[in-house]
Amino acid sequence: MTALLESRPVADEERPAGRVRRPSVARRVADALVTATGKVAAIAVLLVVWEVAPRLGLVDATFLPPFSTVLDAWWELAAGGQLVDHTGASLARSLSGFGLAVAVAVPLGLLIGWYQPVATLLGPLLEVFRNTAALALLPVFVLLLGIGETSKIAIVFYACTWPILLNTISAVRGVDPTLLRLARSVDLSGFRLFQKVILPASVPTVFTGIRLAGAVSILVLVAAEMVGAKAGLGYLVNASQFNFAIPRMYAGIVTISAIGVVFNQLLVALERRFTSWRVPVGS
Amino acid sequence: MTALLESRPVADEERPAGRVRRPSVARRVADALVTATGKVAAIAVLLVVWEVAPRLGLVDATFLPPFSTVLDAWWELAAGGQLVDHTGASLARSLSGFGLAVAVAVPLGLLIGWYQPVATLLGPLLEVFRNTAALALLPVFVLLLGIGETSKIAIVFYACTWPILLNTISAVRGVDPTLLRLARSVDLSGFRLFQKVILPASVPTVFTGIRLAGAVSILVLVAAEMVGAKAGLGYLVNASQFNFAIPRMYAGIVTISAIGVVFNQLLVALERRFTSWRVPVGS
Amino acid sequence: GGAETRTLRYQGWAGDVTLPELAADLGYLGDVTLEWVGNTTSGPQDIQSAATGQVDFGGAFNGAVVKLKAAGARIRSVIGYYGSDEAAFSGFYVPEDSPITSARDLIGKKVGMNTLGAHHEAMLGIYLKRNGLSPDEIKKVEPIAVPPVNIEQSVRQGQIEVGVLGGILRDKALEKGGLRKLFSDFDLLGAFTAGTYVFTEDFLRDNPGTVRTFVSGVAQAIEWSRTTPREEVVARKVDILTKRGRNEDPAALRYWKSNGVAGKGGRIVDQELTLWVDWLAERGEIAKDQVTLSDLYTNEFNGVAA
Amino acid sequence: MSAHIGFRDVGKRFAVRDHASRRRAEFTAVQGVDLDVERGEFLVLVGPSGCGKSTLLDLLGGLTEPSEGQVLLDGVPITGPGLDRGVVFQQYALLPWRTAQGNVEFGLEAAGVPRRERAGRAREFLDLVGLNGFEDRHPHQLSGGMRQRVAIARSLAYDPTVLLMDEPFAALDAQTRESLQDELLRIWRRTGKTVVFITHSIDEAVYLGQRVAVLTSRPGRVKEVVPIELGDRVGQVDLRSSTEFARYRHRIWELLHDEVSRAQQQEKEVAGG
Amino acid sequence: MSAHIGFRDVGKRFAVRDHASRRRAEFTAVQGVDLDVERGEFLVLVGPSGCGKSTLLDLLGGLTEPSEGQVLLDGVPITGPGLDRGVVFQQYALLPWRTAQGNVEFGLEAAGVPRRERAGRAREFLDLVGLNGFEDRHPHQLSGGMRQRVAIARSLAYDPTVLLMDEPFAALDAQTRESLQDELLRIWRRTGKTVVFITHSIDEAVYLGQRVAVLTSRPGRVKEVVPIELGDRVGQVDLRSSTEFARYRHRIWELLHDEVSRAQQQEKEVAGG
Ligand SMILES: Nc1ncnc2c1ncn2[C@@H]1O[C@H](COP(=O)(O)OP(=O)(O)OP(=O)(O)O)[C@@H](O)[C@H]1O
Ligand SMILES: Nc1ncnc2c1ncn2[C@@H]1O[C@H](COP(=O)(O)OP(=O)(O)OP(=O)(O)O)[C@@H](O)[C@H]1O
Ligand SMILES: O=C([O-])O
Ligand SMILES: [Mg+2]
Ligand SMILES: [Mg+2]
Repeated sequence: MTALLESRPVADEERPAGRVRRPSVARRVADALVTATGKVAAIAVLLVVWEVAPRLGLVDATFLPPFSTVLDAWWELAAGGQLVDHTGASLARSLSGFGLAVAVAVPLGLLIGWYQPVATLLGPLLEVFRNTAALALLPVFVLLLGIGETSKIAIVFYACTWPILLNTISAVRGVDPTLLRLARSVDLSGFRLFQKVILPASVPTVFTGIRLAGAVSILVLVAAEMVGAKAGLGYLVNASQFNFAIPRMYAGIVTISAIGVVFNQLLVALERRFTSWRVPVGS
Repeated sequence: MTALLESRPVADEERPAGRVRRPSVARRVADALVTATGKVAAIAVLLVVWEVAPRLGLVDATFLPPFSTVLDAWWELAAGGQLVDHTGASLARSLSGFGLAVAVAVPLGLLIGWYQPVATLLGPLLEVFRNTAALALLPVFVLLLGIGETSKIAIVFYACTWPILLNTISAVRGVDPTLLRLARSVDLSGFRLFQKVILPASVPTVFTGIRLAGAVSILVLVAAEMVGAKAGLGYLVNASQFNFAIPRMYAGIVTISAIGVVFNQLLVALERRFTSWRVPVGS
Repeated sequence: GGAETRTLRYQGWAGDVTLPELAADLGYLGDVTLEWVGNTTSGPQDIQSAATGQVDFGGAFNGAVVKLKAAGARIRSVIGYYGSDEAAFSGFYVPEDSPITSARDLIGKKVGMNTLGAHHEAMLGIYLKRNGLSPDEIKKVEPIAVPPVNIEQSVRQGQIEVGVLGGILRDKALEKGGLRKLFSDFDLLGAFTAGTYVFTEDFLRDNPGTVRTFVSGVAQAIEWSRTTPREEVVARKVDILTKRGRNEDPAALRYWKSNGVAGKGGRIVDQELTLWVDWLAERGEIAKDQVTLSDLYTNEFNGVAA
Repeated sequence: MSAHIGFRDVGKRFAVRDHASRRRAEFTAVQGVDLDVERGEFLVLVGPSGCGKSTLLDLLGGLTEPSEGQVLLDGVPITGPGLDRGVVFQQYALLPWRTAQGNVEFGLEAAGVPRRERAGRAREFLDLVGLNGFEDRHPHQLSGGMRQRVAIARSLAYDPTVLLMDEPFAALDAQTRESLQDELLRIWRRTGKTVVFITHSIDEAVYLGQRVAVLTSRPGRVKEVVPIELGDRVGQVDLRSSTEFARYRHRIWELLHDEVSRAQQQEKEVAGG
Repeated sequence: MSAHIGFRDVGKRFAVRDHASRRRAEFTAVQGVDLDVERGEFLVLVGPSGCGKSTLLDLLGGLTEPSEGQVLLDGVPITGPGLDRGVVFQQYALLPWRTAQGNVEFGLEAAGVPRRERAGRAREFLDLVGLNGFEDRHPHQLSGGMRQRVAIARSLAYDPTVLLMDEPFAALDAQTRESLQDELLRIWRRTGKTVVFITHSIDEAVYLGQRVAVLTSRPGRVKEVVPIELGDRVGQVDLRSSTEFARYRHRIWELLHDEVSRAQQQEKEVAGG
């Protein structure tokens, strides 16, 4: 659950001062336990507060039921198989939209970051769209694309595009000029320049955008599934709220969050594979 | 209107091949014209399509009225002084939430990026929240913070935090290790290490996050002003949509987009001041 | 023209069994079948989908129908499907110990409701006007949008002085006690139909037979639920909901009391629409001559009411 | 036959910001450079730090353009980089995400060497620079001298006709340096490449160059081109101790000495247009 | 009095990935290093490329820790960096967002020099390294040698008691180099600093060092420490041509020669634990 932090490989020489040889097995197990405790500590505190506050009447239990009640509702949904249906429907939308966004925004970002004419031409248009709320565009999407899957995937796609695009552009502009000189000196051009220098050099920054987009792809479901949805976690949240099934609503929210966290973990793992060459930076 | 592209300073030696001395004045004016044309071309095409498609009946003019109709509605709102009210209310919320997010997420990101223990402790919690939809949390915000300005600003703050946080963390982890060795060699530590090395080195990547957040701060208004609002552009969009005041709705959307673009331009200008030392990268 | 379509695409409401769905289950729709394309959470969105041909019919409160018509959409109401009566109404609630007891007490106060510019705001306006407040005084009463799930709690916490509650929200709030009704739409206007189903003019022209079957079937269903014991209606609805397997929770259905439809078989009367035309014209949202009443609705497809 | 490489009255100015006025100013790095290099020649450039040696190499590599004059390759003005010219940069320029092997293969890929040949060829040249066993190290796992050797291996491996080398041996110990000097001479002799080589070591200049071009201090111009006639270096024993060698050494030392004094004098003044 | 700096049986291993097995392996960079440096001494380290010189300097600077043994400063094990030790890195390490002046001031800020004194002091040391007029240039606008001089100015300006210099003059032309050598000796003489200096130039080692430590090839150990007794260099005319100088020169050359041959032999084998 380290996601946001993508805990870096600690190289030997980066170990904190004062140790000479490898720490003993006991010490290492103890370290691991401390770390594990740290990792769950904050979450545990959150859950305890969530459980206790409504029970003590600090917040209205009707609107913020104790965590255990939400868990019950979650189990019920899970046992009834509904959770699987909702999750499946949502994931299909999220992943399609997200995949499309990666496929479009990374190449586009590379082009815009690199070719000034492309930036001049497309920049203003993209800038306007980037600053147009997906939520406000919901009716337009529905109008133009219908209320079926197309418009829902399009919204996910739309929302995921911007963080990837912006980070990719920024990554390209941040490539070490020395490496560009090298690439130019061997007359790399066009596609191969991107493939062999700009893309690998950009990977870390692009991935930050991709991970932001990964979260967005799940988050935007709540909006995307407001209209014409038959299933989905966003739909579950909306409908539960509408029907005053508060514990279910929270069960839906929690599931969305959990999926978001897992998805992010996967992206972090992928990122690590691609950036294993990076020199570890540590305190 | 180059925003997304933050057109970079073209250094002398980066000029395209084939020119020997400075181009003539006529040539430079011509160049500027071509660039300006390029910049507005895409937007112009969009507006023409928007004007013509409904008139030709390609889309339903009731729900996607021609641009000129939207412009009329916009003028009406502007002339009646309502636009100023809405814009003022929205800007106050957006800027407060955005400002708070910058103030919180940049230092937090620096800490998380640098201190593994902080990352271990806070990471999972932040990760969970990051993956919890602001829209789904709307009722929770209202529950805990009421329906006043606090909850609206909180939503903006919440949504703006993540891109800044993620980019800041990523920036810290990407600082050139050579510079860190330098900083450690002069025994910089704590605050001064951040101030003098990590922060300046991170500026470009952090700013990408800040610019994403800038857009988000405006975009999320549509959601934030669903609740307890009496004025604001998001409110205008929501209410108009609900009331089938379709041209007004688009007038609101267009205004939001325009403000987003302008805000972004300001951030780009700021970014440029902070990163003027960067070596220009060009095609 | 050619053969009429016998399949009607529509949007449902999660956790609810709508009248057309009930009619279909009761066998009142003959060879007309319903095709569920998904759920919606908003009446205006539903009729917009109908107007743009995403679905074949949609329902919303009559104010929205008037506004959509005024906006230029070629739609027409064919049958009423919900409204207010003594069982189904929207109440304006204050805390038990609130000093607010009359319309005049509302000056300078906040009234929370799920959406602005809709049914509830209109009811508030009519209430204030009927109780003698001047237009300037009325302007000082502050309607405010609050998500439905937050209304009760906002009233109790004093963030708003009045909250509008209906249906399950009202029942759940009243179960807990501590709230007092200031007035309701039923108190104000008596039983009346508040929302109607609409089709596009084109659809009505091309498929009159289908529409007739549909409208008459829904009308029959209205009458069936009016004359059948409440428990039986609820049981039937729960049964439908369970059978169709859309992953819904039947809990909310048990709070059903009445459709609130006033006219026999959902018959629409002038007054139900002129109310909104007048109100919207007064607010300057539409010009009075922007809609003609005869274009707004027709009962001609309603075999039960005609 | 005209010269292989020709500088014709070449000048290069950079835009800089003037401190006092905070306005854009121009800084002249090199000016009025005239120089010919024959095909297959080994030319060494020496000159005070900051006199414009790297700038001249950049111009030759097509990485920047002259503000004035022309740089010709076989009589045609250079308009951009090309695989015919290979550059060893003063600051190595290794791709941090590739291993030593991968960095050498980078040049081979660019040159279109078939995939199956690359690994072998990269290994061969890493061997040549004494990096056997370090093929899988990433740049940050190599010492300074090792990084420089990877960059050298890369430029040699893809076999350009013109080699442009900017202080390639600066980070090497004397012995490694001498052995790579001999290796470079052998390769040059065998392949007939044209080499333009920048160094700060007068010994190195005399040992390697057929001609040594001494540049003036800023703005750089060619002060004198000294032809070195020492015959085949690799064959001779202890050439560096010969009197002839010392004579050339002294000549270049003298030429440089004046320039460096001038440069140091100049640097006391404020830089500018 | 015990030694100012002491290496006690110091070893340093790095984690690397073994190519063949794709498993983590350990690579020994230096091993069993024993070496003392007196307070105020000028010690030069020479050794084949990749033998571990920079690693030893990192250990002294507190930038990395020994895998074995101890590095002592005044008898206390070094646990981290400190302002008492100033490092000139092999790769300059300039902050790209600061000007030359700003980079020199960086060290002064770290050392807590009052704001109003910094500008003057930075300018003074930029002057010293011959960069008058270039104060406002950013690193990418400077030549390789100029960048190195900025790094040197930075380390001198904030006046640490121990100077750790990793090939600081490698990118400089011979004349600039000689004048900075003299400057460094003068500063050293005047301030009584302890200097540990890495170089690849035997001449430079003999000219600067009171003692020259010759390292073996990987894993680096101290092969021999040669005391140089040439008296005060700066006063003498053409010291480099004296026979004594040549004798030291030759001695170190011999010591190195074997090592480099060994190193080259080693590098033919596969690197590893
Ligand atoms: N991008 C640039 N902007 C401004 N000035 C520059 C730029 N690049 C180089 N210069 C200046 O041009 C001059 C020549 O630089 P160059 O790198 O060619 O010198 P050099 O002879 O290679 O020096 P060294 O031996 O120190 O590497 C220097 O004074 C340098 O400051
Ligand atoms: N982070 C690291 N990971 C793995 N190996 C390393 C690392 N740093 C250095 N080494 C290895 O340790 C050995 C010594 O490196 P070091 O940089 O100390 O050599 P050096 O004597 O300074 O060489 P040079 O004269 O070429 O700069 C080298 O073989 C190098 O490959
Ligand atoms: O939500 C309405 O039914 O209007
Ligand atoms: Mg140079
Ligand atoms: Mg080294």
